Amino acid sequence: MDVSDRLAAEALIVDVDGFEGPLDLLLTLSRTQKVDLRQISVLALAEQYLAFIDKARDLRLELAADYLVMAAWLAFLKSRLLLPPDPSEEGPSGEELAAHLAFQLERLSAMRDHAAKLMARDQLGRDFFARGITEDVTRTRRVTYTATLLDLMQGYARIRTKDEFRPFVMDRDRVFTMEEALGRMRGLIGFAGEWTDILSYLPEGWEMDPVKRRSATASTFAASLELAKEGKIELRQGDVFAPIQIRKKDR
Amino acid sequence: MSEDQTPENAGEQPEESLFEAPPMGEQERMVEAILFASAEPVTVKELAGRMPHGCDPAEALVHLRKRYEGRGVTLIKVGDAWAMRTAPDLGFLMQKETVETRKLSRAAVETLAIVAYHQPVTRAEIEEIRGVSVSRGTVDQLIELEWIRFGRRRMTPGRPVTFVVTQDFLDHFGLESARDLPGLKELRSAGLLESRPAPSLASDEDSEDGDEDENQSEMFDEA
Amino acid sequence: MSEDQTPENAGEQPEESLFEAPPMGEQERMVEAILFASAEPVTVKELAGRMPHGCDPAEALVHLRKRYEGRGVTLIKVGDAWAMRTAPDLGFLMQKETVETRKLSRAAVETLAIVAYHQPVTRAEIEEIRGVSVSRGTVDQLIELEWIRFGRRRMTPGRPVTFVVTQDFLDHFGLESARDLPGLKELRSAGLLESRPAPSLASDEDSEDGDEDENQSEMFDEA
Repeated sequence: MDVSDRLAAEALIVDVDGFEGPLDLLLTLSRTQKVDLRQISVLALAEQYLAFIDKARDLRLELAADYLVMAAWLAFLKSRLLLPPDPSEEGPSGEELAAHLAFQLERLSAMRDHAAKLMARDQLGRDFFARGITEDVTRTRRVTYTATLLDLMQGYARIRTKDEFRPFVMDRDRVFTMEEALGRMRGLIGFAGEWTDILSYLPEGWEMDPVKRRSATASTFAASLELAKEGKIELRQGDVFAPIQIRKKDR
Repeated sequence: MSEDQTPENAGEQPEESLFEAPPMGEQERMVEAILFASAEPVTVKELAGRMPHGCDPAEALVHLRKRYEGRGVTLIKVGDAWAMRTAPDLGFLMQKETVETRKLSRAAVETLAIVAYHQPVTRAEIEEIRGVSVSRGTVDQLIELEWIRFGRRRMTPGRPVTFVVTQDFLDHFGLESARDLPGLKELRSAGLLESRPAPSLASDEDSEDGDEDENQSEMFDEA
Repeated sequence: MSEDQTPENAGEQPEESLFEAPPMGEQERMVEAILFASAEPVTVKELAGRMPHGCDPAEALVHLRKRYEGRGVTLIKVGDAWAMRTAPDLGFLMQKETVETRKLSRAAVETLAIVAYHQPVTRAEIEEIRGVSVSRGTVDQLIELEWIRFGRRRMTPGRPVTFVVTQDFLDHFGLESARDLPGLKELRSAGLLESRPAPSLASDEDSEDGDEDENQSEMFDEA
């Protein structure tokens, strides 16, 4: 390594942090060769780099691991480039490795140049401008609702199906259930020794209103059938539409 | 262009004499670019301040205004400032109407169905049939859709309003009249009504739409 | 206009059949108004969506572009969209409008250029080119600026994500497409955009190289 190389390396040693990695450092070092990157002497570059690393170590600068890895690799490359090729050795030749390094440097350099070209272009908001007063598109949203005849009919069917259960849930006040009739008749039947019209068993207040009367009649009739089945009463009807009579059945 | 500069003016603004003002075509371009990019209307004075010395933005504005006559964009004066705006007749392009189709809610469908089958029907009757109260929004929505409208007031205490379906309703659902709506029997035979006969009650759920009491008494009559 | 309408058509597509497309001069005005009103580039499809049925915005754009040639405001193409922008030579008038942009770091500028010229490119490839790891902040900054975005995953082991430049990037740098990047052709013919694999060493000299090799094989697959 000659004096000028050393001087160049010294000038660079000021701030290792200023480099963005070993490739960047190599690219900067390569500039001292003042040749096209395709003609660069990778051997000389490797030596420059190794000198730089040595110097940095002398100054006890902390070097990131990748700088040292690169140094090791370049030392290896250097040995390959200097020694005559060993035919028994496998892998790429020193020249191939050197060519790839040169390619990497050229590519990095090219990307730098083109990054600069890109940034030198006219830029929006700096050299050319968009409309200052934009008129926003007002978005009006109109919602239309759809329903088909089928929806309509199904909706109606749903309600009407619900209606069928209403007497049990909603209209209890006007329905005299069979359970109620049974309860009432079980209490009264003990006193019914003689044939009595079942209509006399209708609860109080259910005789006048036709709706209530019908409900109470039906449930009382049903209850009497139930009691007859249990063998508690006897049933008789003189004729079609004649009054139905019941009496207590004595065991 | 510089010929019309009077020496007095030149004396006041020394830069003027150093450079010739750009040709009017260029000045017009400048005014155009400034008005385009500016977030606010720009006064002539401000234009002059931003353009090279010796420019005559007032004249450039006259040319520019003429150039934009009848275009999609026009040059307008706002107070003593100038701005570019899209032509008023093209305002419709600045609106984007998105039509969204939604399915009518279940409450609305049911309310609509009740009006259709029972019209004229009061709100109280709708509530009685549905078994739940009808929200104002549901009725309003159906009125807005022009599927139901107010009918005659019922001649009962409180004279409640009734609802009936509209011609729009019939058109939308492809019906000649509300009487064409299928009855419950038809609904069932079409498989639209799940057959769920109430236990121990007579089978005539299909009794057409009378009121509830009638239905019940009918059922008992047949029992 | 409506005489030749068959009822069927009228029912199906009222807009299309009821009105003829406006004359081209009108369409040009419409495109002009829409582009003028928007700061963002507008695609032909969007234009067509906002203009009346039957319009041909692509043709209107050709006319409009010609009309604005050499004006203070010009019509430019950005990707598959169009925008109005002030002529770059008049930038000096716009100090007031200039937006101070955060200065990009050297790493960010280089990363941006690498994405633009090599896209789609993986993070490993960017690192291979720069010879240094890419910090998360750098990529985040470029994504935040909406100049780069994630592209498709590379179909190689590990399925790494790729980065590509955005329409905003093209818009910002006044590029019609990424093909118009300065010096792209030269870079390509010089072979500098190829991903050339490092000659692999027979033995693992150091473990760090192991990663490197993998990255390169990805680039290999691309080539």
